[in-house]
Amino acid sequence: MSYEIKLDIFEGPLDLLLYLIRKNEIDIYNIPIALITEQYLAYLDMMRSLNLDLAGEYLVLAATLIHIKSRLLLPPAEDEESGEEGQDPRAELVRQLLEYQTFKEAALSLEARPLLDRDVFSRGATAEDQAVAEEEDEGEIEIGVFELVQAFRRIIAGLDPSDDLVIDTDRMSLTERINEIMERLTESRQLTFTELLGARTDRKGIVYTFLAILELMKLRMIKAYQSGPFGPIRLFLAVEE
Amino acid sequence: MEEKMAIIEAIVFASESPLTAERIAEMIPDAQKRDISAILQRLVQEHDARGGGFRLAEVAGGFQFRTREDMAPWIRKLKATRPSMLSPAAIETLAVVAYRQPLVKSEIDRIRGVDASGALKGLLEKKLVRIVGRKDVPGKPIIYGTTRKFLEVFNLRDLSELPTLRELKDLQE
Amino acid sequence: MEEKMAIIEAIVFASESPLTAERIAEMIPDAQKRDISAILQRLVQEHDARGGGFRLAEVAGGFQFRTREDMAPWIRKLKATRPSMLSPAAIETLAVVAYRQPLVKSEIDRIRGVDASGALKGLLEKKLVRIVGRKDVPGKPIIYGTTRKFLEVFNLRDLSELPTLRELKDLQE
Repeated sequence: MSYEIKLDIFEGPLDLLLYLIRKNEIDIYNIPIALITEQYLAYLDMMRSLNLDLAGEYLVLAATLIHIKSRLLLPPAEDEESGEEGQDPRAELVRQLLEYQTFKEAALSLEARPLLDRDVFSRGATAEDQAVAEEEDEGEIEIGVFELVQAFRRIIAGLDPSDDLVIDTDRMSLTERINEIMERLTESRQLTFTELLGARTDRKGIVYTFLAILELMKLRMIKAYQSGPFGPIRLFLAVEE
Repeated sequence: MEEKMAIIEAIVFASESPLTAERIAEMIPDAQKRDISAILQRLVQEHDARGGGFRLAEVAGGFQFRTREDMAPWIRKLKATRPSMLSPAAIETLAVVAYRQPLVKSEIDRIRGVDASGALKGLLEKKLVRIVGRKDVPGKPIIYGTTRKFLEVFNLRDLSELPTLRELKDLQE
Repeated sequence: MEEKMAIIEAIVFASESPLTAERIAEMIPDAQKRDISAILQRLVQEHDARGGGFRLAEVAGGFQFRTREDMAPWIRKLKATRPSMLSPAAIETLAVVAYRQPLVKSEIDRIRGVDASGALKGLLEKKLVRIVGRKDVPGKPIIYGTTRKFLEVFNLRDLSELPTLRELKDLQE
């Protein structure tokens, strides 16, 4: 059966739907929903019977198809209150299919380009090139933030899980504030809490600044003094340079 | 050949990645970027006119010597190893990123109708896609875009060399 | 240029090591070793006559394209101005500093399981890591953090733009 060959090469429910439309030589702007839904569900059954992993998205689209089918069975909506001229219930699905089809076309045109190391080749690296590369440390690589977070994950994978390793954007915002405070204290030796706040008078700015100061005190990196209740809080580097 | 032209040719030839006129200008003290661009164009023409086994190609905003496309069957014989190919899911995902960048992952998922996590991770590891930043909306999702290596591998001068989505759509009618 | 000559030129150009006429003959079925040797000699002459930045050189019993000897000073400049890259040890150290800052060296050593002195020194020189301050405990250990340049190099507006471990994990699915 040609079915089996096709099954594992669908890139998702939209792909399967496009395949059925093409197979039945259907006009994409006028999809016979009953027919397509029936064939679509038959494919899902077959995939299940073959124990193929069925991504949840396939079921979501099945539900959408059934919903559209039921809406088409109802008499044309007389939505005079909303002023809408009873839109074709298939419209959104058609739009989605057309968009996906365009990107499938884009993928094909990308694939058809002359690819480096498949269709075109650059000069082979010579022994000299390799010598130069080795001189500057073993196998250096160019990196972006993705490589950085991957490296971090690799390292901590081997650590004691009880380590406090929760890293989220809030924590990094706090770190950002800590660095700023240390930079400013290194420049001016002492600062008051108000001076540190500067223009940051929003709630988030105040909270982060306060938390950053607590963290720095805990780390014994700064010292804080207050001349009396409600007096200005003065901050100093714990260790003078 | 004029000396300055030979120097530029040597530098481009020796480089492992495409070189821009700007970078070459940094290496040749008394040269203007404009002159270098003009010389590079003359070199492109000269090599095309020679009709040899390789040509000077304009890729990723720079210049690199590359074999002629029709020489591929012969080079493949030389290189015993098969190049690692991208899966259809990876190419689809790459196409969406290339045309819609900068974009967040949920947008890719929506267009393709499936979760793009695996494909996206593979493209990040292959350095064809990169993290560009975060979007300023609740949850601050990561924004993705294509890399310079994407242009190099797909033999593109820049992104504008890709056919437009409209052109691709017309192709289907 | 004659087709067979272009093919041979392409093969030699793409090869990573010098190629002999015998090796090339294996790749071109209907070619005689003698013809190939003759073509290689003609290619050598043609490139010498062009006087470009590179030539076809006969080395170690084979043929290879190489830059002209007198171009060496320029090639050295090219290699010297390569975009700076990081070793795996440096990336690991930088990752630990970026995500766990502010922290002391002993903490980096503990997390990485090896002494980070060398990597840390390199990162300080590249100005990706800086001394943030000292801790007021015995020994007054130095505390490290990332720099503004780190943000620039990684194209980040601020540290909260760094991807989190959760986000990375979400891509593994």
